[in-house]
Amino acid sequence: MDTYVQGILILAGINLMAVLGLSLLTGFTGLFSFGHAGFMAIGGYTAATMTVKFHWPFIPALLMGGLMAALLSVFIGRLTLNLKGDYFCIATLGFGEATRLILDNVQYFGGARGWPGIPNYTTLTNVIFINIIGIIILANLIRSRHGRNMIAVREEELASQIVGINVFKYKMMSLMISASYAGIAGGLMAHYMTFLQPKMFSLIKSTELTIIVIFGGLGSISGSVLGAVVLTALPEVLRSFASWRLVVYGLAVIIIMISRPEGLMGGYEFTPSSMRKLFSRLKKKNITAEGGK
Amino acid sequence: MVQFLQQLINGLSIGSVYALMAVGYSLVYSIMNFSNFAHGGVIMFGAYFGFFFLTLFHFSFPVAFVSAALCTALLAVLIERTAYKPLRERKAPFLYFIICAMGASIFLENLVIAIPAIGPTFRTYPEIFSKEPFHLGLLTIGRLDVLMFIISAVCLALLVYFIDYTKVGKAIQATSYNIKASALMGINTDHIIIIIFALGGLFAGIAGVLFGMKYTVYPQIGMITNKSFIAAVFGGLGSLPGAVIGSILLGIIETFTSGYISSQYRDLIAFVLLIGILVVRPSGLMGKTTEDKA
Amino acid sequence: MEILELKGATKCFGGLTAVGDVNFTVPKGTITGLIGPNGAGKTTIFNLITGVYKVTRGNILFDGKDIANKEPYLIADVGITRTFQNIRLFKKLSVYENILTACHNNAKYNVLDAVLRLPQYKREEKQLKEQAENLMEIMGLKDRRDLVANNLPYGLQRRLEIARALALNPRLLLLDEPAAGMNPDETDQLMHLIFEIRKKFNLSVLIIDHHMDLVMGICEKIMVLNFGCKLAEGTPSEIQNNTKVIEAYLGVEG
Amino acid sequence: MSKKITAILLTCIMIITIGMTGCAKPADTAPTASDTIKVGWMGSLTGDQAVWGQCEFNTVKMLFEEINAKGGVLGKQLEAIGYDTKGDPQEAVNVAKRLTSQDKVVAIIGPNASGSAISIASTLEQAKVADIATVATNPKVTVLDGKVKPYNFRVCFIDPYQGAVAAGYAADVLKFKNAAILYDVADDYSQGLAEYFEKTFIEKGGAIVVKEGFKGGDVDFRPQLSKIKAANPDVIFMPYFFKEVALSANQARELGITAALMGGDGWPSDQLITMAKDAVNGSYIVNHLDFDDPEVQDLKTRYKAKYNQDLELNGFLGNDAVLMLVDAIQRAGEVDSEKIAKALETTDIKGVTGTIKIGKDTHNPEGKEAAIIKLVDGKYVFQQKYSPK
Repeated sequence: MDTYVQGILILAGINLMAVLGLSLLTGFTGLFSFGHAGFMAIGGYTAATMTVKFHWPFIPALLMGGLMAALLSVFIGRLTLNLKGDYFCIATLGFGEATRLILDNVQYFGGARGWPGIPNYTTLTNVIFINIIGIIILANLIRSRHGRNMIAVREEELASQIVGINVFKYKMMSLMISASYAGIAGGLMAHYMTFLQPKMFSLIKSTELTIIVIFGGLGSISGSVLGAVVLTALPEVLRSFASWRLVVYGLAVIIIMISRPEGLMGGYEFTPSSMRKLFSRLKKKNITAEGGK
Repeated sequence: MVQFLQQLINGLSIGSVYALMAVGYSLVYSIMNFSNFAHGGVIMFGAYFGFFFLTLFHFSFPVAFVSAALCTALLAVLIERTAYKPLRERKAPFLYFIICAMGASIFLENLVIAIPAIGPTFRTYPEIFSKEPFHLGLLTIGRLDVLMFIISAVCLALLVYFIDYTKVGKAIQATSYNIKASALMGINTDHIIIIIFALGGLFAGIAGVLFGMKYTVYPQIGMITNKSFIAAVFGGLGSLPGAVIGSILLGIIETFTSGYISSQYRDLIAFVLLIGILVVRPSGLMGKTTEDKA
Repeated sequence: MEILELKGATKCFGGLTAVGDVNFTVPKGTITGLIGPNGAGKTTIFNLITGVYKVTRGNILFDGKDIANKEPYLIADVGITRTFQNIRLFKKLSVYENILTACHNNAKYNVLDAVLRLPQYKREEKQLKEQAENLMEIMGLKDRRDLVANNLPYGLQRRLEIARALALNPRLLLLDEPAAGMNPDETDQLMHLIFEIRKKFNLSVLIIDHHMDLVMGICEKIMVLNFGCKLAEGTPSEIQNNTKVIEAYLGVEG
Repeated sequence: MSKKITAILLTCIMIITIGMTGCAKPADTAPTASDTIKVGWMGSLTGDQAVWGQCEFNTVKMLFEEINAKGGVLGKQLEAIGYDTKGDPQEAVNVAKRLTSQDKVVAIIGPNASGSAISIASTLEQAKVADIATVATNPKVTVLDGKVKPYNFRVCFIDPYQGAVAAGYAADVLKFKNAAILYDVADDYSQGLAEYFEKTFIEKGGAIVVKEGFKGGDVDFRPQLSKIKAANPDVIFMPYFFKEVALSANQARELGITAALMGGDGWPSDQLITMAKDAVNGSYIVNHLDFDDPEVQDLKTRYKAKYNQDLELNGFLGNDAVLMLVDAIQRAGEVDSEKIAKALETTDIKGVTGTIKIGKDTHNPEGKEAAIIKLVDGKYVFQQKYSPK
């Protein structure tokens, strides 16, 4: 595999890590965030500080990045989680932009000029490894009472309260886990790019992540995986279109939203049992089709 | 004192630019309950329409002004028909609208860049009004600022009249209060939505032309409209007076932050205020509050 | 012995008093009815009891303890749960998932147990599943196990909502118009079901409904509400013969 | 049900296509590699800096055509493969990887943004392909922590130098005592120049009376300018790009500020003149070259003839990057990316922006003098070559 394809896969993996977190928040808990690039930035700068200034090993540094993002999310969540629908959305948007603007002015991290010389620790192997762990954790969480409670919050907030679910607590838990995933993704990004610049974590990045989650299908982990790979690769496939590339991308987003709003997977999952079901149904269809002849 | 007054004038003038843009956000929000991020792209098109009408077709200024506004109204309706209507019919959650709107704004901005005849260069309006400002003692007020202030005021007054005193306007009010009930009461909500987008587009065109005249025309105008969106949130999304007051307030807060605190952190303070106001009063200064009924 | 007692409960929305100074009790183990014309404030009382609305004045005692103004999920924890007038199921989840979700408080494992699939998770998750299956059995929903809640027939949706409420092992169950939109046959079945679950789960029930046969048929005690105030209270036969109640319902002039 | 299957199929197809583009290309192009020399280009074709990126790429393509018409380099034809970076470092890494591992280019020209140029360093090192940055002026593009990056080069001077030139010229030649700075806080270039201008100006005994910031995308600078006016400086240093320069200069004059304006290589553009001719009259610019130099006229006319547009600053630097590369290929004697990188280290040629003699420890053009330009009645009038003492 040449470095280009490898590079895209690494990027897809980094995006996936952030998207997994966002998927828990958006797909499973029903909260929409436009500030996840902010959490990525926090994670990225923290992890880079740990490896560059304190000479920590890579994995603990990443975890530290995730932790810092989670801590910050507690603060943000306290303030904003009680907001309804798109007001929460707008508040996260404000948070994301504010994070970037602060980083633009922190000369310790190089300010807007960026921070070069971060060691290149991110490899395809460790990205895949971390993603697999991320997926397992998420899948296990979803299929526990805690995950079910989050889904209940998404489906019907009032009814969740009535069956004894502490809605605020589960929203917060979801936001925290989601932010720590984004933080780890930011750390991976820092050690892949070997360079950090606040510009990298703009509103566009947050939007991109949300688009991936919706494209893959809300409430489907396998959808997020597919979405991250396809949508990271799409702009690369379109690369030869030069300046028309983003025109096509914008158009594609609209078309996806209006033609397949449930996303690629539409809430279904690729699991061994679902695959078995799919195949058996396909077989049945074939048999009836043949019988019809 | 001079400094203070000058900053106040600066703030008012910036605020009135935001106000014209914010009205479009609020109009759409009042009916559709989502933040139409494609509005920035439409404003940008308005600026280009005005520019080309003036330079390429040599229209006189009033004609160019009006035709640009009509073109953007058409564009806004077109976007609604192609991008939002299918979602509306499917009763998609508001996020789909927002994502679709963002897709549309990426599309519009890059379309302008990709079309060779327009391209990424920025354009300058021919000088229609003298750039020489009025002087009041030590204070200066730009001619264009005064003009913009007047045009904004007149347009907003017309809009308020339209909404408060015409039949269509009343239907709009009813629809913004409760879209389902209005549909049951025999209001054609589909038409109302078209009218709302046309109005939003009209204001986008006006804002675009005035913006282009005052500053310049370039594909990334949409970026500045984010500020007007914040202004609309300040005032309370969906409320027209809120949008205007929020805009003026934001303009003044911004200038005083630059003038007396730190211009480096000006935008940061705007965002912190945004979060603050959402926490304290989510529906903004003048927004309508709704209580969830079980 | 009362399980629930409202003492001067009042709720105002702005200047409007939706519920004014209501006193009444639900005796332990009984089925109590709450009736009254539309807009009388019946659902508001449910919302006050379950903490959806904050009480403006007054106390709500559950088992002798004040529960007014607690968060809804805490009220659920002390053992009160309800159904809704306009059904509020987890629409996109299956019947089984709806019930399973509501069972959550009967397990104690934490997030770490879940993520690492520790023994406690496995043990308790098994119990939850058994409980959910068991409830489906009792409520006669077993054959619709994997159907998405939104696709259930109306009557079964109501039934599922009750099943979901029972998953909490409540001591007091509030039913908001459980028979709305049902035909006499279904109403009859529902009556039996309510009787049955009361016995099986050792419940007290407070019920709002417009079907007089249902209310009169199963309630041991009825309270009538009009314009947010208590109009009458008593046994079904007392209520049936109460002139004030008849006036309120029939609008007799005079 | 069928919808779901189509969706899954669609995804599979997409993944396969991606895989194909990944694997098939090198095999296709390998046999033709012997008679063409592939050179990569990267820069902004979309986004804020698209004007310059498009001009730069056009220049490179034009020069390659001309060279090819004259028989090419080492008897081989030059081929330019260019991709858009949107000015985004992440995109730049993708582009660098694509150029080096799939298109198998021997060297890369661009990008114009420092952030992009910095972030591709490790990719270049892995692939052993050299990059010649055009207007990436951040010192960290080529040198980091005192160590030179083996595959990063540039044709332009660097931020500290440019900032120092501006400050030195303002203090020593123009004898200004009090300076104000207005800069873009969210832009790396602007932050860099502001920082070094401030440092040098204070060293020279001047005072920075006020330093104000704005954020890229802003169009109204009157709040900051009002404050600057109150501080009454002799000169306002405006290290950002021409669009904002035009707007802020107009607004400064509108507010009655009479101080001289000064800027860096983000200024030169015809757009600036069209929009703010009177406002910027008498301003000073630190530039890479003198636009009226007889030696650059030929390039300007050729470009104008081909694209019917005026050549922007990036075009001149793109031209020099091409000259530098062609020279290196010729001296390397063969089309080998590592040998070309080695040859680039000993570059000593004359380009349109002056003598380009690459320093071995910095990979920057050493001793390249800046051209001071004064704007007089809408014309760029060359003042002198200047380098600070």
